Amino acid sequence: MRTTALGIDRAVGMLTTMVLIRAFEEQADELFAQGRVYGTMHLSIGQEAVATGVCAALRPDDYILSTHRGHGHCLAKGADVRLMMAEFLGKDTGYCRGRGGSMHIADVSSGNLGANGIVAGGLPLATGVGLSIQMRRTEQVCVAFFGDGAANEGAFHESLNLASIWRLPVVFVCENNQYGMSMPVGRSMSVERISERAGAYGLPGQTVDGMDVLAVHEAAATAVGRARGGEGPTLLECVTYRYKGHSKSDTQRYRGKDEVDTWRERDPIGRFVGVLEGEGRLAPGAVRGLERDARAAIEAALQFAEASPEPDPSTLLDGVYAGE
Amino acid sequence: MRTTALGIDRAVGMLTTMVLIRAFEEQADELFAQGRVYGTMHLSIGQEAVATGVCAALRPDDYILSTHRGHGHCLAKGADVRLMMAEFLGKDTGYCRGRGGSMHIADVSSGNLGANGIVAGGLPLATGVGLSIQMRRTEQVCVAFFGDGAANEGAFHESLNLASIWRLPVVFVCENNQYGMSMPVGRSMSVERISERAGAYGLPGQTVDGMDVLAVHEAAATAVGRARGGEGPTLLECVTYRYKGHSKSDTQRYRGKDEVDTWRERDPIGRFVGVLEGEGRLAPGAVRGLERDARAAIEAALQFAEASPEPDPSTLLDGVYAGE
Amino acid sequence: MSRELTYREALREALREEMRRDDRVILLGEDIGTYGGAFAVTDGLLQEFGPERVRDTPISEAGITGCAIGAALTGMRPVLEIQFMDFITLCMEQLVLQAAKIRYMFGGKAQVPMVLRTPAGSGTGAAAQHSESLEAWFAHVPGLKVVAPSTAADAKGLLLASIRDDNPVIFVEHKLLYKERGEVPEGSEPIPLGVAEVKRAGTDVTVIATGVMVGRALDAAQRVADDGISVEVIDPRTLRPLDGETLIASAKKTGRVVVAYEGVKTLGIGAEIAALISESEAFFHLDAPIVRLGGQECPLPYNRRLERAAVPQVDDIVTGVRRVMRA
Amino acid sequence: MSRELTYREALREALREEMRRDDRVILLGEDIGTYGGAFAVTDGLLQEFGPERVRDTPISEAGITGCAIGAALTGMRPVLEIQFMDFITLCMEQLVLQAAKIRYMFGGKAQVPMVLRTPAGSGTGAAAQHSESLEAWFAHVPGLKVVAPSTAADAKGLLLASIRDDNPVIFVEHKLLYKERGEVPEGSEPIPLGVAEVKRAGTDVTVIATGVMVGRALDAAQRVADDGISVEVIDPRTLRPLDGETLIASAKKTGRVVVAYEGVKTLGIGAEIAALISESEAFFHLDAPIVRLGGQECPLPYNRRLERAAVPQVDDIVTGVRRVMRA
Ligand SMILES: Cc1ncc(C[n+]2csc(CCOP(=O)(O)OP(=O)(O)O)c2C)c(N)n1
Ligand SMILES: Cc1ncc(C[n+]2csc(CCOP(=O)(O)OP(=O)(O)O)c2C)c(N)n1
Ligand SMILES: [Mg+2]
Ligand SMILES: [Mg+2]
Repeated sequence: MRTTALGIDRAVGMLTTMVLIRAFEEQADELFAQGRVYGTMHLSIGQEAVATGVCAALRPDDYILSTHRGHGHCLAKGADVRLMMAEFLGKDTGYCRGRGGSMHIADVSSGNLGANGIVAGGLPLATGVGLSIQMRRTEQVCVAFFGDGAANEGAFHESLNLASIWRLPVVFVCENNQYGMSMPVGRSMSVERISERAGAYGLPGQTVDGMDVLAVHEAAATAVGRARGGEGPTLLECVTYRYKGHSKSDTQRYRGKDEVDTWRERDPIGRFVGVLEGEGRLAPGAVRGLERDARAAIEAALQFAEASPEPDPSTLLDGVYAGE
Repeated sequence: MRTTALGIDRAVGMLTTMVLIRAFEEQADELFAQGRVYGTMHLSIGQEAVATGVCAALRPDDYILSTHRGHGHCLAKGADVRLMMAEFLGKDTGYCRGRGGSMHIADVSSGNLGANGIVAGGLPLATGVGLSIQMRRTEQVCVAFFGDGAANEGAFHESLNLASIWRLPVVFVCENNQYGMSMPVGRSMSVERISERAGAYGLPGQTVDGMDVLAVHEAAATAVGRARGGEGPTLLECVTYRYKGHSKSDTQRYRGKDEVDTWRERDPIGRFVGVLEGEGRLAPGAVRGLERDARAAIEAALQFAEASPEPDPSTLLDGVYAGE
Repeated sequence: MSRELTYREALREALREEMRRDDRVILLGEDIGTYGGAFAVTDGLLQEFGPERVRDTPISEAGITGCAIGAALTGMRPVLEIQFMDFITLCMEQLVLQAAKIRYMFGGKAQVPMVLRTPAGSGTGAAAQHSESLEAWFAHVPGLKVVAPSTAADAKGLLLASIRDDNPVIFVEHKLLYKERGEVPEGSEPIPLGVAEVKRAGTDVTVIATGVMVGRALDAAQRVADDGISVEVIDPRTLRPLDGETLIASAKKTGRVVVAYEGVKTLGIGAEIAALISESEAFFHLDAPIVRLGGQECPLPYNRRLERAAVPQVDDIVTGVRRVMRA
Repeated sequence: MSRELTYREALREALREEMRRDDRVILLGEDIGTYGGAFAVTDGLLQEFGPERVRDTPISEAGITGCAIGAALTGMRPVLEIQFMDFITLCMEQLVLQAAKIRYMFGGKAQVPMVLRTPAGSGTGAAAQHSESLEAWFAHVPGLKVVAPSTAADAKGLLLASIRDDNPVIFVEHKLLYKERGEVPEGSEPIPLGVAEVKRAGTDVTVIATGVMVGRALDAAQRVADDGISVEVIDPRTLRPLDGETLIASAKKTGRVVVAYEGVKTLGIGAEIAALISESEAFFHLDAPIVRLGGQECPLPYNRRLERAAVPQVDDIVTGVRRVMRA
């Protein structure tokens, strides 16, 4: 892990993003624990390097399609944390006017075409976004995030095939966090690496350490470059881990605390701080400042959200149809 | 192509099957041309070696799941051609009492779990048949036939994955006849060989000459042996060609006559006859006798079918529900 | 000014005109290019618009549906052909959980302007997996619109309107109608969605019919006219949203209603139409129970006689009209 | 003899008893083993029956549905869990074109004895892609049966009957009911499919309610009883085939009908119930239009207040009953 290839601003920018994602997730976790949030949610603590490294390789007008575990993608793609928190709390000021909630936060203006409650549900959409880019000749790129579990859905197969034969500007980013809910990846498929599946579509596939933001970023930049250059899609597998349960109701019977602890030792934030400090590009302890800033931003967002009105039930039918 | 590994009876048996399939298909073609059949159908002329070579490797109690282009599979698995012809003509004496027709002929008693009107529709079913075999511990095997076009359906992906992780006794036989309706296989996917897709599931994949019944049979026997021995599924691609249009309404704009003629030179029946004659295992011209027998059998079947009654409209609702 | 076209030609003309008018309109589907479409609707369009805009797809119904949605979400106006309506069963997640909901889930901040065209119905001997009439499923889904033309003129005008609509539209064509001819006005005039049409005015009984049943209802109306029964035939044309006003007004006027549709009777579109009229003020004007004539409660059989028996024919509508007159 | 169980426990008991009784009964689904099921219905069954019979699957809804069908076709009796009813959109081809039709297409020479269990409904803040009530789609499909229990006792008895049935059964559970307690008889007594139950007898108005609406209808009945309105509450329990006889008899008796269901109003199960009653001889006994209370015409929103407003609540049923009494 070396930052040399990156300017110091971008490196610190990525660290800032990771710290912000973690702060958001921790706040979300706390709000749930306090009974202040309705429904369920899926936290990405431990996986910050993937969202961050990938989105850092994108232009503001590039697109992403996110997943149920999408808070990190949303922030990394440039969401306003206040509007995001408001949506998380179901407020009328939120990105989706409180209709979406955690599982459907979208911010079309920053290129985030939505979290998705359906495992692999965003992959077919990504082919269409890619086709649209190709036909509009805008040289944008579309990134589709999905999990290890999603790689067993038919939608994965159809989407990668379609993107391949039409050389669409799509990067398929698999966040292999070792489990689809309770199902260990080793029991749900017979390949060592999910990236091996790229071969079935004649596509390049690559597996990187998803706890290493620089490795993720480098691989993503290459894949995005290919896509933008008209060379077609890539399957990029990022090996990572979720520290928290799958969702709020998960008692985690399927794994031991040891396993979680082992992964925590490779924490993507801690490691990246270590690298930056080791290279003398971050003053020792300076990360505390970033964390404070992140918490302050989250705090302000929370205040904004809590002060915001709930949607009025009389607006229930708003937005079902366009042009009404 | 050598028959040595096979007894002469089995070799001639396979030839007989191929000849019968062709005779059936030619009769079907003629009946349509004469306006004596309702609806549509899909002929397998040119592909006889696949159905024959594969089914010759099966036990009578093994299962197959067939496709829209299923006449050959049905005959090769041991259907009674009279009941089959009656179904083809929608008669009450047919396998499905006239409810199914060409696209749904099934004969559960000979292990044929049905043609299928849905491309790749039989593949998920095959996993269940495999699971049932595995749990009942009967050492049966299930073969799922499908086309090159079907290999792009999500069902292909989910089914091969499921069969792989559970080591189900299923052989996936892809009849790559170069086209999915009008779509050339080279435009619908980016791999040279469909069997390469086996790698995505950690499965063995093999491509054989589907115009060579002995090659098909040998590969199928190996795959069936693996399945029966508990070693799990295989993806077997048989490279073949359909001489006729996709269905009755196909004007074949997507290919030239030359291409068809080139493939016809490799005719699976002609080649196999040549081998048997060359080895002195079939008297020169003896195939004429087989052809005559086949035509006679088809003729008798046609008479049976035509003499059979149509289903009575008052029985329309029979068989919707079990136990009524 | 108008000229005679087949339903198929009318559809093709609508596609061609919209593609000429608007670069964002593209076609996706299996065998729609060289082959010209399984029912020849797109025949010739590849030649005019090229393979970028008339795009043959692999056999991946869910994938290509998502592809259309994603393209629609980012500025295109795709028209997707699903080769037989039966295969739409493979697209349900993308259509119902994505296309229909994206706008709402996003707080109204996005739109999915796409059309999914698909041939439905029985009568061609295609058996249980190629004869479905599943429009009622989609009419149950907020966020979708559902259109089902019964004439060449409606085919053209409604397809124009569907392509210009900013919402996902399920456009249900009927296989038996493709070859039917009818007068079609010149020019590119859309027929607004959500508006029923009185296909024949009458005073004694209202027959509400959709798709292929409209022609059968008109034949039945002609037959019973000889007995002095005056039938009003209405085609809702759009099945979601239903033009309740027109249907209810006619029911109030005649006091007797027959609904004819090809989908399975139970929970077919006629269930909604009957329920809608029964809960409206027309209830107080009804002189007889509403008669529903829908598909029989079975998969579509291959055999021609069985197949005919499985869906309402002209005779059945005549019988239904007589029954509602007697009550 | 009976004891109190939760709806969830009652379901689990049915599964356990059938698995003990019949080796051919196996469970398939995502996270049903170690995890015990997303809603804990199968909790503990892995321990008793082992991983062969309680089988965690990959996330491949279409594939595992086909797997259940293929197994059913060849001698097993699988019970498949689809984690949320929304995801059944991925299984439609296998369920509707295969499971429902195989027997018929094969001329009655095969059967597909399987159950697909799935949690439906809103009220948990799960938003638009985890709150669907799609039972009406399946009630439209010949070859399928559809069951929707509203109490712990029904949950057990109907699940026993569904597993023993030789047809594919869509078994719709409601998320809000899992924790509800009720008396459940000892023993493995199935409740026959296709039989409605009068949950409360009354004389002035019939409220036909399904799933979670049954409890709300009972609460509403209690509330209006104070005003001297006597409400009969009927739960069809099986949505295909509907027990028309019981529903029609009650409608004839009271002359006033309210139908309460959670699925989208248009073409939800209430459309069929209203149409069925309107076309029956009960028509002549109706004193008022049938009132349908269904889900609003929108995807399910996340926000709790909006979510509540999107489906009928006790207040709405009270209002509906008053409305039908006034007409
Ligand atoms: C089609 C579908 N099936 C099942 C679910 C329920 N579900 C939500 S997330 C999840 C696990 C997904 O695993 P993976 O793709 O690895 O993503 P992760 O949760 O690990 O981020 C499951 C089963 C769903 N939302 N959609
Ligand atoms: C799900 C589905 N999509 C489309 C079709 C229409 N269709 C029938 S056969 C066919 C081509 C299938 O190609 P392939 O799998 O290669 O089989 P082949 O016809 O060449 O034997 C198509 C598109 C169908 N029956 N089912
Ligand atoms: Mg995962
Ligand atoms: Mg083919």
